[in-house]
Amino acid sequence: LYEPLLSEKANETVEVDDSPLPDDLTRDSLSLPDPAEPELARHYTRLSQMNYGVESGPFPLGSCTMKYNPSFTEDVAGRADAAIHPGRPDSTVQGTLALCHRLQDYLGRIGGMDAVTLQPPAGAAGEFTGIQIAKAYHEHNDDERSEVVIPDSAHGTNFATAAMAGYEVVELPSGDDGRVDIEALEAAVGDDTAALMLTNPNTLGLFERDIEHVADIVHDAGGLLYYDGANLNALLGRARPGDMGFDVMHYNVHKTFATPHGGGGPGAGPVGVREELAQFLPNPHVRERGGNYEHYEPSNSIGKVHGFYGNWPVLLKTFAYIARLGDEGLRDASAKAVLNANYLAEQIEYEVPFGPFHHEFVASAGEQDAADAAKRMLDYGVHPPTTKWPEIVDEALMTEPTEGETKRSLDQLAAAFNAVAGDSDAELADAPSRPTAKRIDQATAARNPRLSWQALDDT
Amino acid sequence: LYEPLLSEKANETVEVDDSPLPDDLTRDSLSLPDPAEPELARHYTRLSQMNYGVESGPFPLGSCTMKYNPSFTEDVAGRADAAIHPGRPDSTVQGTLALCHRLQDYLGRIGGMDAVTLQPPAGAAGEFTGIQIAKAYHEHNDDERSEVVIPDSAHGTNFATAAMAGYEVVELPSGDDGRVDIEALEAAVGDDTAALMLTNPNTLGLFERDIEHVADIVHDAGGLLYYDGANLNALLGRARPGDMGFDVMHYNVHKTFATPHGGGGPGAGPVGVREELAQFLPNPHVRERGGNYEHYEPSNSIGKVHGFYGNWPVLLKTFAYIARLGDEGLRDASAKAVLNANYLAEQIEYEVPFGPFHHEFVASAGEQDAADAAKRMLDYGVHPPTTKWPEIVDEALMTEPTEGETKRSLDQLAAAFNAVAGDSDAELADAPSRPTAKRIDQATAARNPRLSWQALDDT
Amino acid sequence: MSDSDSHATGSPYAPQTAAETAAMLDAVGADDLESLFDVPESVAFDSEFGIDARSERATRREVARLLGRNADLTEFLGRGHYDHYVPSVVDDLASRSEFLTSYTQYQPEVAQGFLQALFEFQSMLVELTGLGVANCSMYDDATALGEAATLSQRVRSVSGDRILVPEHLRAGKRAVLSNYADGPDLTVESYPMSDGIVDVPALADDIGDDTAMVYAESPTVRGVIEERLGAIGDLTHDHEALFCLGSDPIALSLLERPVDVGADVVVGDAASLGTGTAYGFGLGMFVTREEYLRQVPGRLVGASEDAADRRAYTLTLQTREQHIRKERATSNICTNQAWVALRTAMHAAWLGPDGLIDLAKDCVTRARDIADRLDDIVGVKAPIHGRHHFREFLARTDQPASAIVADLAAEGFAVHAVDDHLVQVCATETTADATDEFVAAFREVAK
Amino acid sequence: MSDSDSHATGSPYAPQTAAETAAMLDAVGADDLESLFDVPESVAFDSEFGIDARSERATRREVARLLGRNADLTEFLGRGHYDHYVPSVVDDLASRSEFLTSYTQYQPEVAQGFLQALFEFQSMLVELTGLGVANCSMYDDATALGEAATLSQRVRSVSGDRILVPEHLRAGKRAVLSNYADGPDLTVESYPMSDGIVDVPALADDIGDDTAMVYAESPTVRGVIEERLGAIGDLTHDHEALFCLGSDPIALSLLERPVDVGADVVVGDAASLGTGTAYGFGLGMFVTREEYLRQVPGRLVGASEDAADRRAYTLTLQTREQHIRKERATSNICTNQAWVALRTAMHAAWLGPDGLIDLAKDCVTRARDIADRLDDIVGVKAPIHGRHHFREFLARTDQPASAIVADLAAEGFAVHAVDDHLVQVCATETTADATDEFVAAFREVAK
Repeated sequence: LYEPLLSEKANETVEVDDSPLPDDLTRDSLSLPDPAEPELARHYTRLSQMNYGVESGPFPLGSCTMKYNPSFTEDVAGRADAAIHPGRPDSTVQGTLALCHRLQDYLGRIGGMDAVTLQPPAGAAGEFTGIQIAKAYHEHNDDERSEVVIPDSAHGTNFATAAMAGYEVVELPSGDDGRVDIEALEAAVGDDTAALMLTNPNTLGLFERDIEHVADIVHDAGGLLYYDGANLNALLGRARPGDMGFDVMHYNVHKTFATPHGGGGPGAGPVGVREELAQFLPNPHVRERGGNYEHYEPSNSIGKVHGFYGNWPVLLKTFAYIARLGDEGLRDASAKAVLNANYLAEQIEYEVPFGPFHHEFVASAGEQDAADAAKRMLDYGVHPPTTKWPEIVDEALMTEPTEGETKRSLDQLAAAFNAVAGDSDAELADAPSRPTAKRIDQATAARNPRLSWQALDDT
Repeated sequence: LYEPLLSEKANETVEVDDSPLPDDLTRDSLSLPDPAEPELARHYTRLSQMNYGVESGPFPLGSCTMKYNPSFTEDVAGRADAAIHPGRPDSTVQGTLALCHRLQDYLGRIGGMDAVTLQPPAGAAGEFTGIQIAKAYHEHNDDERSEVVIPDSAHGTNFATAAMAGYEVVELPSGDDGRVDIEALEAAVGDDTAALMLTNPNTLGLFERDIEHVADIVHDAGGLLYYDGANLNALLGRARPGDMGFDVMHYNVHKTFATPHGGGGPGAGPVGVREELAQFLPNPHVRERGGNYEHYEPSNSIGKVHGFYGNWPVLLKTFAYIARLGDEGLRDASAKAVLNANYLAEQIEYEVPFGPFHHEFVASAGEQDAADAAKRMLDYGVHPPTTKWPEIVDEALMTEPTEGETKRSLDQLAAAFNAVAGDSDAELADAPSRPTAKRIDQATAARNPRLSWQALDDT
Repeated sequence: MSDSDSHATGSPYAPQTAAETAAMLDAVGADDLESLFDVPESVAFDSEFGIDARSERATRREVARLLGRNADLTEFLGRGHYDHYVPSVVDDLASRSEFLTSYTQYQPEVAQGFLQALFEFQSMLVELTGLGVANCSMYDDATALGEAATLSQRVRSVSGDRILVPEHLRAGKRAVLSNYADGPDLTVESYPMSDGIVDVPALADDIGDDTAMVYAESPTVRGVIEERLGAIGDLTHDHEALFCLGSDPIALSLLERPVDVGADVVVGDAASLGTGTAYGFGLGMFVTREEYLRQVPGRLVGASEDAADRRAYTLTLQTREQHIRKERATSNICTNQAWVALRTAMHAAWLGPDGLIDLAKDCVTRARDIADRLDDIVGVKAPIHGRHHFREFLARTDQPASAIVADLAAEGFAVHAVDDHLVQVCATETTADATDEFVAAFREVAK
Repeated sequence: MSDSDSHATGSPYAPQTAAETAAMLDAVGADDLESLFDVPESVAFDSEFGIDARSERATRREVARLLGRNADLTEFLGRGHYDHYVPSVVDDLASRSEFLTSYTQYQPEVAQGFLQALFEFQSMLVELTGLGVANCSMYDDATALGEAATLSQRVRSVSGDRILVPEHLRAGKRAVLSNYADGPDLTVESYPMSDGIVDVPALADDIGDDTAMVYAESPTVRGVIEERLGAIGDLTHDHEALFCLGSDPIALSLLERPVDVGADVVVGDAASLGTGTAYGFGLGMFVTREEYLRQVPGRLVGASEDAADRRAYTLTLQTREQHIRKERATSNICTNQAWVALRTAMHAAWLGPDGLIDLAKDCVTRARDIADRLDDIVGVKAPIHGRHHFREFLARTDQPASAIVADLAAEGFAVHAVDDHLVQVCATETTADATDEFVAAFREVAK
């Protein structure tokens, strides 16, 4: 059953009168929904029922690491003594600063980085922070550079971030094995190279085995190596970006450290750097002095990337997750994530052209349209994988089950894949039939944008 | 989609070894489900999706008052400083005692009673408490009585409670107008009458207009008048049991004061009494002495009806609801409950034989089987009313929308009623088709009881 | 109130706007709301309760203000109400409105979720006890014991009106039992204990063919693990009485199975799994032999099939219940503790058998360790019984128990005063981090 | 750990039992888990992080221990982050896992609920601003302002690289803007203010045809309601620059509509509806004219139809976004603050238009009242600007502001020190009950 818009259920127009302000500073009226709480509760309960989350079933979106979000971390983030204002003096928020300092330390250990800022409010904000740091580094060395090199299989944010920071993007074609093509890299990297942005394992789930060579090439040219942390869940306790030669990295806490993705956000994108780059970290940074904690401005800080201190509640959840799992749990999470991906790949009939992969794999839907195949998977009660990307695989089905699935649920997921693999194109084109909404016309939505209920009234 | 039993998903048998106890005091093994948290979360999420609550839609179960449960009362009940142990000295739980005292006072004002105990953990426990108080009262007066008089339209608990307390039940036939038949009452009441148990408005939603006469008859015979609070939501601020002549009453807090029913419980059934009966209240009772609060044992207490102090978290929610609404809100709740019932009755095609009713009405499904009609309503996306009861109405559809429904949702509910009224017997017999489960065979369940997964394995 | 939900409706949870109210009054042909009430003037209430309305925020603040008067104590308290750590996920899942705000499952087709959860709860109790039938909840252990007593009347082949209970029984529990025993004219009598456990020879002297039921506990209210349950069972059955055992699901995860000691009924409080300390809020468990099925009080969930031949669940054997059988019902219970049972099942599943057994072992060793540490204090003897304990134990103090309790409260701790020089101490994992401070404080106050 | 979830699995949230792991390894032909990692030995990590695992209970306790070091202060703080009472139902509904744990709505058929909620959020902002297009969130107001600056570059018909911002602007916000301005080589410059509001003649002197955007706020960081927004808009448009207005949804419920003063873009933080104090955690709103639709940063939800011709919602105009357009995207934003927006929409709906207007009025009168009371104190002048205020105001104190802050902290209150003898005080309904004590404490420390 469909749910009407709130405005269709209970809109009310209220005149603004008895204003404590002069009329010319005051609006005339306000027209908004006015449901009483029982109606409000039913509205959002119904909306929630039309939504699929991690607790609804398998959610194998490749590159998104939709792992189970431990319930207790919500309670941690909801603590009354965590609800503090950012305008308080350091001396009155020692608890918060102590926790931030511990989290900086935890993340540094996990990534092999010397200093970590918690300020970036999302992964892409972390990329921006990292690239601004790289830029500041080069400018500090009076070495202005104009290019950022990015493999064609990289996340779209890498390209957009480099452009946003004012860099030209040099796109690097992947090698036949799905990894960085060393010759192409050598050709692309030079005096203009500010940085190479890399994900490892890459979006095909493949470890860049030549990573040290790659690092040498970039470093020899005077560039920096940026690590996109999207796939870090593959490697916890097995390899660290800092040890591979990366200079800067961001962590995607909603992927690696199980903070919920919230239907699009909030996330957090802490950034780790080598010692030499710590002077460029955003302002403020947290340090410890004789058992007390304080904010300070790094000597050559890039400034700020968030109005205050970043997405604090998300950072609290991150801290709680890491403190709960510890070394042992984090290592196990990666091992089981990789096991699950390998097991699932083994069970499905679609071809998986590249390997050995880690926490995710990219299957090919072959003759089928991957997007249609995904819609059809909805009819089998599971969430489909990411589709049609990376483009290096035809009709890509980019699949990441995470460590959170049991063998039983992986078998069910494989059954859904295999059922779809056997379905006809017509069945795929008609899909989905199971969810409340049938196939949604996205072309019309873009051609005739109606982005508010006001716009619906207009048409 | 169906959800397997936890035992079918993840059962594990664990041997008990390394016990700190001698072997002869220790069991050998334990075989129970062992889901990890992600699987647990999905299991219960899925189960919840197969369940209908007040936030799922209209829930017009007559006599059950399924009103909206304000979300904030859950936060109130979950407070850390409310999580205290019953074994603490009074001096260390002054907050809890103060709140209990305030709630006793609130309930006394609302019911027109002089003293209120919070101890009974449910409405039926309240009835038992009230009847035991009546018994104690008579015994205290050396006036042993053997009968409790109950109208035929009363809740089943009234009969069971009287029997449980050792009384004979005298069933009183309803008059033609659906109310107490005064002649029948006069015939039934006598020297053996310990009490008359009455609901007002009664289960047909009708106010017992002769209540003062009824009270006189019972009191003149030396009996007490017991008020079953199930329908108090009809009268808040309009009439009080104490003013009508009732001597003892219970409050159904999950009905009148919006504590959630929890799929069967917990409830709370505070009992109010006239001054003269306060000496018989359960032990302990809370009183105030110079700004401090203390437990004490009423002089002729009936003893205890709960191991400790009753269902404290439920009482907290009750307190919060009353304190939020106050006089004005409570009055409005009853007015809107009565308005909603009258409006809904007006919109439906089924006949409503008795009136004027208040917060609920009993329609007749006429030629249809009321239970089948109810199943069919599920196909229209709403919860059906209570069926086939009270028996005074043929094929009863006992309907109580509560104050929580909008006009819009009442119109939808009426549309569902009217659609069913027009459906054929065959359509009714095949219903429901919409919920996950189709019509469930209750006869077989009773004939071949399988009450555990162990029993499933056996068959 | 600026922080309130000031909709154009009458009260926060009644959604009708003034315009809707007018339209609805019009539809029913009424002039105003008051005219809908058919209340004779002589009994009409024309005054006020004198209860102020408050915003949601102000209401929460008022509760906070009141509860702020509770002292902040670390509780080493037990005696029937126990605090174990409840994982967040239990709150999170149990609070889903589809569970929390649903009704008793009279329409099973839209209540399969709760029914299945209760079926699973029943099954867990069947495994823990080895008995065949668990109902899906009573109010608490005291009322479950009361129901067991009335069951003994209904199922026993020979007449008898004596209910024998141990000398060491919480007074509150016994008082409830007495009320339940009052209607059917049963007599509740105590039998003696010896150094913390049942004095079986003395019980043998007390018991007779007029004994309807013998009740024993393990662990006892003093935390002692009963050592001779099998002998008590045999003795009871020799007299054709019902053997009712009191325990709890955590203890049952480790202790010998009730079925193996001859228990006919197992009662107890199961809320310590799934619900933390809540001022005595309980969950009565009631498990019995299959042969007594049709005399069981309370609700039972059974498996069946739906019209599509798929497994489905439903309340069953409702002809035992008050809404069908009225005065001939097995009990008057209607509203029970279903939601508390849901939480218990969730917590048990979260722990799993490994976790349950570990938790139970911890209850034994933790009590032992703390008793040892207290016993080292001059002026303290702990435990007073040379027995195995579960969670709690009695300590004899040279100082008056009332002084110990008061002085410990001043230090931020709570223990029970049981007798003039007897205190009772209970410890679980929730007080683990405070143990050192507690022992140190005890050392000071015991001087 | 007895309080842990000691399943036979490797870690709490990885559910594979040892037997399942073995079976799966077997299925993939691997000897052990380590052999699945294709990591060259030279970069393999063979050490440990040195992070201890903890039970859930112990983790919560550790967080409690750390946060216990925060002082317990009643905060009269604002300057861009505000505390309003959030009703419980918002937490309850937003925490439903179907919302909380879902992903960006790339498969709209199973994400209709969140999409509709975001569509409703967008619609509310459209009503509040009068502008045609709202995206479904940026990180916070500072980053939204940064995005507005880059938008001005993309949509302006003539070239220009100067972004003019008010002298009274929070430093943190300006610092973020500077970072966003860095890539496209924009210059951020301040224009002067006069007694708390924009000095329009001075702005007229500063502005030029090389001005890409003028930013103004109402209320300002000092809580002053700007009185000449229309004039600022006209002046800005005279130079074909974009007029960007900073505000918040509560203020917009009462103040003149942005569209009526010529605003081209409205930014601000909307988290004060739906999310209480959270150390600066924000929700960037971004609303602009329909003509700039295809240059909007971030996600947009649009209405469409499904194959059954029923209304349905979907992310739309994704060709603006990084995952399609890569380096030619309108922004690099991917993960946003969708769940915070969901909460804001819920809170706004709970309040309704009446409640929002009342709340906004209260922000005006409450600030006025407290300022009046502080102004009565010897040694205090409040507010320093003779203007209308919203929630907060500046006060001049004879005592050094740092001393006022420190002395108030000792009394349990927090205010801002803004300059040597300037403090800023912010008040909402959440501090209402502490106002008397606060004023009394202020009187003491201002001596």
